[in-house]
Amino acid sequence: MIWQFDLLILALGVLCALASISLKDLLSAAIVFGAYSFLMCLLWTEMGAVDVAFTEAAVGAGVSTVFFLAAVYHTNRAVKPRRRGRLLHKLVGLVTAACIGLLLLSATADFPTWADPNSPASVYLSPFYITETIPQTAVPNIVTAVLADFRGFDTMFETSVIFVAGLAVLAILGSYGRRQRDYEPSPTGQDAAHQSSIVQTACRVFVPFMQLFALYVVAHGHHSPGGGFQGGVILGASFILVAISYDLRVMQRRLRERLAMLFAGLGVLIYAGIGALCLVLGANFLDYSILHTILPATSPIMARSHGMLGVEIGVAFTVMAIMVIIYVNVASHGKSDRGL
Amino acid sequence: MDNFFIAGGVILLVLMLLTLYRAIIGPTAIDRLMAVNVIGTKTTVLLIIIGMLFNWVEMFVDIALAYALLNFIVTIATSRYFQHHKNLCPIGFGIRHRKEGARK
Amino acid sequence: MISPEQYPVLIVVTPLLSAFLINILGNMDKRFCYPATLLALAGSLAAAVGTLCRVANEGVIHYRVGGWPPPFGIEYVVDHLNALVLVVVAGVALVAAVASKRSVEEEFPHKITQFYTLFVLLTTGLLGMTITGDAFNLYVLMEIAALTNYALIAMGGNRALMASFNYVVVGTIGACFYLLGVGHLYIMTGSLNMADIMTILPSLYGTNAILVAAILMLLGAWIKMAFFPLHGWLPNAYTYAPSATSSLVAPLMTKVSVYIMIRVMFSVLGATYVFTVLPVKELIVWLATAAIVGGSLFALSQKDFKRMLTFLIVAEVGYMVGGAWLATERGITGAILHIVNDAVMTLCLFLFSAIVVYKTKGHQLSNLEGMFKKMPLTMTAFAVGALSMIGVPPTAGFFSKWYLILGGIDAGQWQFVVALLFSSLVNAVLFFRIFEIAYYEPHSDHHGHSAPVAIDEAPMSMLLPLAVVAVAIIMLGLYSGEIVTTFIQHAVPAGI
Amino acid sequence: MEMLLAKYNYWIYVTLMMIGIYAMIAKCNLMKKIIGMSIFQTAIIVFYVSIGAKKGATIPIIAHGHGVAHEAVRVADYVNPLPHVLMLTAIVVGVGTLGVALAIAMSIHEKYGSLEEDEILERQE
Repeated sequence: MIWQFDLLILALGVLCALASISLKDLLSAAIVFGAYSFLMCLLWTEMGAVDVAFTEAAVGAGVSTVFFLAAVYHTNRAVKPRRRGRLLHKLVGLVTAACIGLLLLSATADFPTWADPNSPASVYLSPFYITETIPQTAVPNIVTAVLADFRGFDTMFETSVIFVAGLAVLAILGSYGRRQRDYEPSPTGQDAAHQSSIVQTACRVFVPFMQLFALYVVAHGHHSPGGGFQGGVILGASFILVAISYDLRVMQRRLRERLAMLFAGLGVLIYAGIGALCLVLGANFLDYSILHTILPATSPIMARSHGMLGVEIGVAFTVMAIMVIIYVNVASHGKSDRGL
Repeated sequence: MDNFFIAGGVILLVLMLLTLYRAIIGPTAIDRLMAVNVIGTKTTVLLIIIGMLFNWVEMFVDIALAYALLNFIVTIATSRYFQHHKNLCPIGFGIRHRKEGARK
Repeated sequence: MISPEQYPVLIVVTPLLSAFLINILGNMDKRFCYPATLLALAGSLAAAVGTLCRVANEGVIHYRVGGWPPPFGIEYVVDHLNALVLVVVAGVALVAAVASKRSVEEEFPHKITQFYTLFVLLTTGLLGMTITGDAFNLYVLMEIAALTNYALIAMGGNRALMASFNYVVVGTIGACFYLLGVGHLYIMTGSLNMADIMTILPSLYGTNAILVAAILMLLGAWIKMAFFPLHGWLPNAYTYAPSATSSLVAPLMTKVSVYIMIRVMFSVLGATYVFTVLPVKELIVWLATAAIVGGSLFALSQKDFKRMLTFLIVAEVGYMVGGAWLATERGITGAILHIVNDAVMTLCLFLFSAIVVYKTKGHQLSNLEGMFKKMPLTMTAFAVGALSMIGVPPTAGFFSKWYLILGGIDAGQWQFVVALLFSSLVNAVLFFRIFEIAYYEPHSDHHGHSAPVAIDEAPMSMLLPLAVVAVAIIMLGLYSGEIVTTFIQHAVPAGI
Repeated sequence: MEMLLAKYNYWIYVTLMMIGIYAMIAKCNLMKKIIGMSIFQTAIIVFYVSIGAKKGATIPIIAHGHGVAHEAVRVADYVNPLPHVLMLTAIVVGVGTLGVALAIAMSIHEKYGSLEEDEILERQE
């Protein structure tokens, strides 16, 4: 924690939040919201939450703002000025916000001071995680160890949440399962051939490095910030980049929607399957240490480490596929023909 | 040395505030886009500075790298938007609403 | 093979694993989806029943996920309360799945795969919420249930979209309030395990932060269950949802939220805190009274059959919340018994409404005309559900209402007792009006003599589940004494 | 200064949360509601991450490697990793909700040609 940064970043964050809800132009609101997410990433880094910051970096810069832009592209950009009758809503909103605010503020009086090393949260459970991570799992990144092993069950459902989100977007918007519609050329003639060749060349050079980096992030999650989720988002973002710089169809030639859905299901199956394998081998669900009986030349502790790597790969699969699916459906309004 | 980095970071953050002015007020969406891009670049630098302050910069390089890799996707996406909808600055789209009648 | 030790986790993992398999199989051939769904839910039900038997014999079961000891890892706790709820959730989901076949094929033939995957995942979420002993794990599963729910409702198209969007906004607020409440508990106690929090909490009872945590968690649960002043999202969402969705969601979503409220009250905050330290007992019973009266009155004013049922749900939520906050043994027993009974009763009514929608393409009261002649069996089964909602003795609804009334008398909360009686009266009026419409009114013939109506029963896949549910309602009524003595008695916290 | 800083983070999280709630209730435009929802969720993440902060501690990755001598891990040296894990999950849930909400909003726009709540309700009649 660095309090000088903390103070400034939080102040800037509040400004950004206020601006993004009061701007009348949704495109600008989405862009300013992107700035808000940069600031949040900085805030979390400064408080030492590097993994959270990494996730926010990948999500905020890579996908969520693009989702917003794509949604604005297919709907209205302008927020209509209110003619009448919103006063009551504003009043209700203000009163509710004020009530909740006062309620929460009254609780802060009992909280331990910020960053107090003797707060209950710091002395009760976390010492176990900090001291036992290396002896029990041989993974230096404590967050990865807690994420994938101590509380691995949460993470399995977190991956399922992502899977559900992708499936939900498909179910609401998608034409998936129907015959793919014929490709309609854009009325303005803006398709792959009309893109700037500077952008296309740059992206063509860039995307392999991005994917390589993403694989590194997945594989090196045990030793540095990162892991399946962050790597998966970056992988997904690389496909989104192809779709934006060329055309949705060019991207879909690399990763078909059907294949992406298969990957998504497969990813969670890898995760839950490793858990179920432990069950079949006679241990509790997700107790990776039993895997040493089938993995050659490992101790139970190293088996935990390998088990975590396995589930991280599963997470990366799902997240990558689902980010692509959400983008394809939101950007093409479910038609999967041409994107943003 | 820490004080030097803290001072540098604070200066960058104050500059970010100035950029944010353009991002919030900026008459056209392109102004905002540029401003947010600059904020993104500053973020990359600040991440490294925070890494220096934690005395463990190699752990922070990955995050900064992710930003460097991903930061421009939004820019390209927005440019695509303008390629299709060629209205950079519809009138009446500030934080304040002027001239409502002039809109289409 | 897998030992009974592992049953608790199998309840959740079986549907979870199958959901992804269903999705992969369904992409190859849609015909796999329906049998695979039934198989998955049946497996889950079997595990739930196995767990129930173990709980009845051995008492509370603890299961360590990942093998880590409780406050550090995630723990599953199956006690007398949630063993019962688990069986109900798995059973209702299975019956709803059996009945869904025709309506799904009719309403969205292109999205069968997505529908069944989401259906099974929703069930997973609800089961996981019920079984977990970890406050944060509950939040994650709550979000799974919520996201699938939004999607399943939005699949109804048209007006369901706006209803679903409102549900997204309100549901997110609810889930975030719960998460914030957990955060407040975490910052004060440093723990996330429910049982662990409860042992640490007594020394902190006086603090504002715990008070705020309690308010936030309860608010979150109330928003999710559509408790009276916060019920705005429910009627539209459930009315416009596709009928296959509403027959799963309507019986379970609110009931599981009520279960969560009871879990938060008795297993996280502790009965002493909730009933003696918090000064809100009376207020909440009054609110519940308002919910019952308001829900009944709104239901009375509806012309739309399905919408009427949704307002009845609002009233029924009032029953359970009021019962739990009566703070008497019989009141709490009634509330828990009503979770079970009401899930089955609501399932019966919504299965019937699915048949009505399937047969007549609408859910207005006028669509019901002449139903007794056309589908005698269906209407008989529906009549059982309706009588149970009214509270006629041999059916299940009577017994839980009886306990609630006794609890109200014990607590001296007469307004609640009056509201219960009033609601029974309103239900009687409502359902006898429906019987009248369905029985007497001829099929659009104004000349005094009605043409002979051919019997046109609902398809077997919809009729059979409805019949099973009707029988279940009577069985639950007959065996309610056993249920109370074997399970619910142990679930009521001691010292009330 | 220290007094101001002692609870500063908690005050700001409350402010962000109020902004989010206000946008979700008072704003008429569906996109604005979605932005409000995201702000609301980040506010909670700020709260949790603030719980995890610890004075004088470094990031929750245990120093290791060839150059570093293996010695006992001191708890005071590392920030509390548990809130970080929880918030990773919350961010993921946030993205999921965002995607679903945007998809529903786009379907609504396709159906009713508007993103303004009151216009949609008018057109539903």
